[in-house]
Amino acid sequence: MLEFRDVSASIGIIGILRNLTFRVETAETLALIGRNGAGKTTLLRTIMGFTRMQAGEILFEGKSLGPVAPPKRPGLGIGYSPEDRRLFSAFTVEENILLPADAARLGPVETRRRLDRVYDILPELREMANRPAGNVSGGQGKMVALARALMLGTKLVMLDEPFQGLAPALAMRYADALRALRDSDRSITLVITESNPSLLRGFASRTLVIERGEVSEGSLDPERKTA
Amino acid sequence: MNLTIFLLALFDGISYAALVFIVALGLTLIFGVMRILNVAHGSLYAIGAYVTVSLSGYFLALGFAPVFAFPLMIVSAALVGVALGGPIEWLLLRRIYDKPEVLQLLVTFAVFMILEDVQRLVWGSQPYFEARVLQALGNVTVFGVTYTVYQLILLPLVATGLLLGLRFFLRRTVIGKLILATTEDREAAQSIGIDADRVFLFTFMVGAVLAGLGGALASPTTSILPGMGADMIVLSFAVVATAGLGQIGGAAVAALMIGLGRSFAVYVWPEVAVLVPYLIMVLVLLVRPEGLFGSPVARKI
Amino acid sequence: MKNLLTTTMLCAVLPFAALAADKPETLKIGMTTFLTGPASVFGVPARDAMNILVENINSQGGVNGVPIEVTYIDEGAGAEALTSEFRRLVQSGGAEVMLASISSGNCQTLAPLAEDLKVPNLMWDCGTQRIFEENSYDYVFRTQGNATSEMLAAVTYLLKTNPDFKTIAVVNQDYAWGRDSWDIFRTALQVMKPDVEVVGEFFPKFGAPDFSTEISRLQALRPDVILSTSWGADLDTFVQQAFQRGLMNTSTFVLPLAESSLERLGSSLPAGHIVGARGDHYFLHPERRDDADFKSFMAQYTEATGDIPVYPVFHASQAIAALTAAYDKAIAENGVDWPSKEQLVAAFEGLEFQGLGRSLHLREDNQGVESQLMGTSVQSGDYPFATLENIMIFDGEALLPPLGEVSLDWIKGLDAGFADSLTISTYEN
Amino acid sequence: MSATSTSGTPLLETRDLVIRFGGVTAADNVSMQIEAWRNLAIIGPNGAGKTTFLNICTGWLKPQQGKVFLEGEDISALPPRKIVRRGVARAFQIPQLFTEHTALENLLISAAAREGLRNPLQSLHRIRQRDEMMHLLDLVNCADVADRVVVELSEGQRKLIDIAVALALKPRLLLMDEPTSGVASSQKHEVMEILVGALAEAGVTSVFVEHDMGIVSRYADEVAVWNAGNVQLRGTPEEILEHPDVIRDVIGEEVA
Amino acid sequence: MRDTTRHPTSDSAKPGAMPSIRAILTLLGILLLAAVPFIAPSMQLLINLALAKGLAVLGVTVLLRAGQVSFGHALFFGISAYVGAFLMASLPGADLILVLVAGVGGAVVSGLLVGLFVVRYRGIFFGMLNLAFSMIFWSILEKFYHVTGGADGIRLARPSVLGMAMERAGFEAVIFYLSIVLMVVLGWFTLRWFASPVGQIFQTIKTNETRLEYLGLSPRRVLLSGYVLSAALCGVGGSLMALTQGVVTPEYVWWVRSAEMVFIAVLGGAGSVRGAFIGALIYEVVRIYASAFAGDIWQLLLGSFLLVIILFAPGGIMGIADTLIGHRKKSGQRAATAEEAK
Repeated sequence: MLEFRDVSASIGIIGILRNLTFRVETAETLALIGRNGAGKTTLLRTIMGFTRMQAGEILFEGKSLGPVAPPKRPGLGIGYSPEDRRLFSAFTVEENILLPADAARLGPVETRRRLDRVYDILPELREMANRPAGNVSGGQGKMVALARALMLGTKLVMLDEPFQGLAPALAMRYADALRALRDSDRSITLVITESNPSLLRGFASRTLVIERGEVSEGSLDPERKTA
Repeated sequence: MNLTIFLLALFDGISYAALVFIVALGLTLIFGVMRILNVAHGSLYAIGAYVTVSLSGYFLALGFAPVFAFPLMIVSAALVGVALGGPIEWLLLRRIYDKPEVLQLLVTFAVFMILEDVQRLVWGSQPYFEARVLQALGNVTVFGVTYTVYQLILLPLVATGLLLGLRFFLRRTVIGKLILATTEDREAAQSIGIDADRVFLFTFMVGAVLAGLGGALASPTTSILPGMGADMIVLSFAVVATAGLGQIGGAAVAALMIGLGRSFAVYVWPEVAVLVPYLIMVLVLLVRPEGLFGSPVARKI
Repeated sequence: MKNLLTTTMLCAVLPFAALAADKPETLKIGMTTFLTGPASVFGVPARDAMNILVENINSQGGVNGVPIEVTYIDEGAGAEALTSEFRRLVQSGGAEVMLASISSGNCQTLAPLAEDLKVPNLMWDCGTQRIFEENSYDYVFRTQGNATSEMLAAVTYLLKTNPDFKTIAVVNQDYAWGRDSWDIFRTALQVMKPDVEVVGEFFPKFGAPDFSTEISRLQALRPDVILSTSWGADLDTFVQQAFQRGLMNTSTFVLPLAESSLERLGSSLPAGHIVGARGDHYFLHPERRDDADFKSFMAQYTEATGDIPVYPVFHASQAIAALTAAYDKAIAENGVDWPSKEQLVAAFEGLEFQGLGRSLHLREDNQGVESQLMGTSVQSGDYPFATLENIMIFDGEALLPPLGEVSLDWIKGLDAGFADSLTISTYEN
Repeated sequence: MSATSTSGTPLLETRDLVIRFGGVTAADNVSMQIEAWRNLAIIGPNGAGKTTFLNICTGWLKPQQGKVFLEGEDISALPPRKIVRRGVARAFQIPQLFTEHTALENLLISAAAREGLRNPLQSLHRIRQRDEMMHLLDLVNCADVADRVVVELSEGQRKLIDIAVALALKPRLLLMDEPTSGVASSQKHEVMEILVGALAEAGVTSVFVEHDMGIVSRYADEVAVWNAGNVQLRGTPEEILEHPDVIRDVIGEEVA
Repeated sequence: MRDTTRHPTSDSAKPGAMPSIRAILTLLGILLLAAVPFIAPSMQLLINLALAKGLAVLGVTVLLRAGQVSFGHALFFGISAYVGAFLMASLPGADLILVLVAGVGGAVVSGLLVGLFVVRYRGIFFGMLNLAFSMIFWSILEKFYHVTGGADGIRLARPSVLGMAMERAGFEAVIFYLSIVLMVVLGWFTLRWFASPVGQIFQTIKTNETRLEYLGLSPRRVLLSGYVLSAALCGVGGSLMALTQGVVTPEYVWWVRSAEMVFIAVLGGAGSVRGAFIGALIYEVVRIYASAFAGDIWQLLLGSFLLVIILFAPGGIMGIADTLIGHRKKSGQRAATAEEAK
């Protein structure tokens, strides 16, 4: 459903992605692992259109994303949760979750349906629906960002370093939510970047390692015993 | 100073503040959303006035009633927003959002310089005055002092209406919410499907319309001439900075402070009237660096 | 046919012309004027007038056969641009005479520069009386009156037409002209009518867009007379706002520069207010309006610009008249084809010349002696704006302090009898 | 450089620190003593107040109640720069570097700041401490990128340079916020190895916030467990990492 | 606030062939300027005014290096000029050196006082507050007419030079060469200062004040040091301008003049020392000729010129020049990176 063909991208003059070619199939859960600075975030941002491509083509469901302006991409069914949450602090938690629906001009019925689905997956958000988004903790913020991405992300959900900065207990709760998502919709495609692969063990269906702007198939086997 | 004089100074201050506020409103809206301090705002104000004078001069000469100038003011403001605001954002500002603040400011400064000459090329150097609409509304006499209904009643009403309307628009409508979200985080807004480019274009056009409307509303009260925008821009900068950049309600308070400060100065100590806006700005910022209503930016580490 | 004739004549004349080595191809002059900024309400009409005047002179053969070529410098472009361009024109642009300037500040900057560069400079519009009172110049001349003569005429006219007023307030622009003119006016008023009380002095900033607060204050003060020497948009705005709020019904306005705003003010200047023109400048000048040259120029000007001429147009005409008169005089006196710089400067001594108004002459201190015209506004219906009635034209000589005296000191020594000592011509309209 | 703390006065001591943001209590009566010559690790769940504690200790945040003492001197009211001048340096979770300067220049500036600024015409590159700074860069394994501008460097390299900049101040106490986050897991131990060595060599006491229990158990002399704005437990790594509360609240069952 | 160019430690100190081309061009430029009174005497005044303005622009350039932009630096330009004028009025025949020292001293003192206040602010607020201060001073100059001469300003009589009274021509030559000497000395000093630890630390205001604070330094004091330097440079420019013009007016302090200084700094190449002077020269020439040959639209021409520079050559004239002489600035690459790697 998502295909990279010879994609190169750079920030300033520094090349970040070099001739990437790979495919992600529908319903896959792809773990994108690699060290910091390897290009994981850039890869996701390139899909969203925030980093300009120098060469190549990204296909989403067989159609090139090139001509699609960045703000139109979420409308295709792509949800994106950035690494640093980036909630809108002027709004409440629920308003944050609803904003993508406003932007996409979904009708009230459809909006309600999607909101209920989000609350089913992340029930704890129901309780904090009316809290100002600026007032939630970092971990809770990650949950809200996930919920927000799910509003439009009906086909592809991309999560950038979802576990970073989460205490292990909270990280597990987050992983549970992802499993709930998985269970609620078998056809959804997930792309998750992570620098600590152990957190995705047993969850990702496939692993790509990104190193120096190039990808290779990998695995989530522990590289080193840590505890 | 007795009560009569106090009230007179109050009335003068309020009607002056109303006009300044309308202009400052557009400036602070644009800054709040786009983080651009638009020096050309003053030119848009001037052109709004010129267009109003030209249009109402033409239509009134055809025999229309003076109140017909009111719809013409709105038409002029809309023209300024669409015909100037739109292209400025679309052709120039859009290319420099990722550039340093200095360059953004200088681009608007360059536009200001260009528009100053454009005004002179189009309308010449002679001042215009077109006040029939103001005269049509008549006068009121308070304590033996005659005020025009236009300045004493209409302008403050319009200013209040715009303030409430804009607040409602931003907080209660979908477009308003999308603007607020884009204001806070442009890229995050794009990532949830908000077309930030369109939001910016729209916001800038609304800001330009407000500048034009300020000029249109000012036109019956003052001479329209080249250079009128330069003074207004400095004054509305002072209002906006005193209030806190991007603070819409705050701009109303700051405009009142500056308007009242100025009118009281004329009654008490006319020699300092011209200093008042800057003194207020410096004193306020001395105590509250982020402006009266601005909130300090917490530096995260 | 006419062209052929001219060409033939030129061919005939040219060999002789070539013999007179210093006769130039063109007489280059530079003129500083406001093309931008608020004072362009004066500068642009003056430039337009100058173009017409020069064209007229050139079409009649120029100055002793030499056509005049004017280069304009924008006073609105700032002092650096002004001074460097002034120098460039003199030092490498070949300008023989400079006409500078409108702004008194610029006159004070450029007069010493002209003196150092030894270029004849005609101060064609600036009003400050200080220049010749504080310094003496060999190369700098003023082809019109100055603030002293203008203000004394205004005070006298006010006293003659409104002998009984008790209180006065002033609203002047906050810069040298506004302050200086008020100093002269007040000083003269104090000696000529000591019982008048000054109830308010306002100096809103130059270019102020709003006088509402001042007007409220004036309505509370209710002075008999309100003086404003403002001009341009400031005057327009002040008068319009005062008119809108009925202030003009309760006080008599004295507006010594309002002649330049008559057309723009339209119906907002009601009858009964005193209007001056910085000299005897008025498109319906009672002594000149039937003169053929005057009429043809008015027609030319209105055709070219769509406006009626205002006083800077008259000032431009006086400057160019003085220039051509000086050349003609120098050529005649010295019997040369073209005067040297010294001959030209000498010719300016005591020069008599006539522009669109009455004839003028230069005093020994290089100050021009110019008649002053004052009148009272009336909405006669002949024009869509106010015209003047009860016009007085004051002979200029007596309005200036004697040579070597400083205006303010001289005025302090005057008394109530001064008004009666003046030579005044009165006209119904 | 010696950092001996005599007569039993702790190097850094806090008494009853309280700070609240909105409704959240980020520091709840924190009283803590940090002894010289030790490496203290701070662990705890997100939002427990660990970074806030470092912010208070360095004067970045002013406590609403309580005091901070450096070798007995009350530094609660001092701004960060004055605390730094007393020998407390800090490295950050997000590296705080001069992004338009090179790695070496960042260190040179640090050295110049330490030495005071005198001659306005001497080039920064010619200051006496240049060799010393090159050595420090070498120590954190970044000598090869000395002349690269910081924006071009990887997150991991920036973390290391951030620490080196702090070390260049020759502090007595170094506070570090997640020194190995952003460093690839394969290199974390290598980095810590170098770092702990350098600290020992310079005689620097360190406090570091860390999520990686492997790092904590290996490099900390002592561990403080933070929860809900206060120290919940304190002890040796062995004691702490076995503690059931810690396992439940911090480490999580899976890893255990 | 970020800047388009990341400035090298020193404009000239890098080894290699290309900088030497730069050095030669710089030297040639200075010699060419020095020859102006002989080869193009009618340009002398214009160039002198441009040099005076260039020194003021250099002051603005200093602040740009810290990422700060002042829309009120004409304040110091004007203060220095007025100090000179008042001095000459109260001490007729005072010496040129005294006028210059007093003027710059006035600028430094006022820079310190205003600086103590404005260094608490950054970005737009910094710019606006500077604007407010300059407007207050401007209003005072206009308002206290009997002291300051109001809008017409006051004359600055020609001072003596080392005790000698001078004619206009001789005096202008002195001022002209003095301007060139000051340009070279102060330009060199500023370059060295940028490269020095103080100057380098000053420039970190642009990128990370948190780290600065954690190096034990006060960002405000650091900014203040550069602020006073910038005020002093503006003061030198203001004094030279006043001496050249022989008159000072409130227009010296008007906000458009401050904006013009920023304009020239960006035109020349924001942050570049040579750019400040080259920008000022080009600006003055364009402005004079535009106002002479297109009197009605000189603002339009200048505005368009500025737009073209910002949109198509953000490195300013120095950026274009570097491209032309093949001086590939590594810093340019750094800048692009800094720009986008947020």
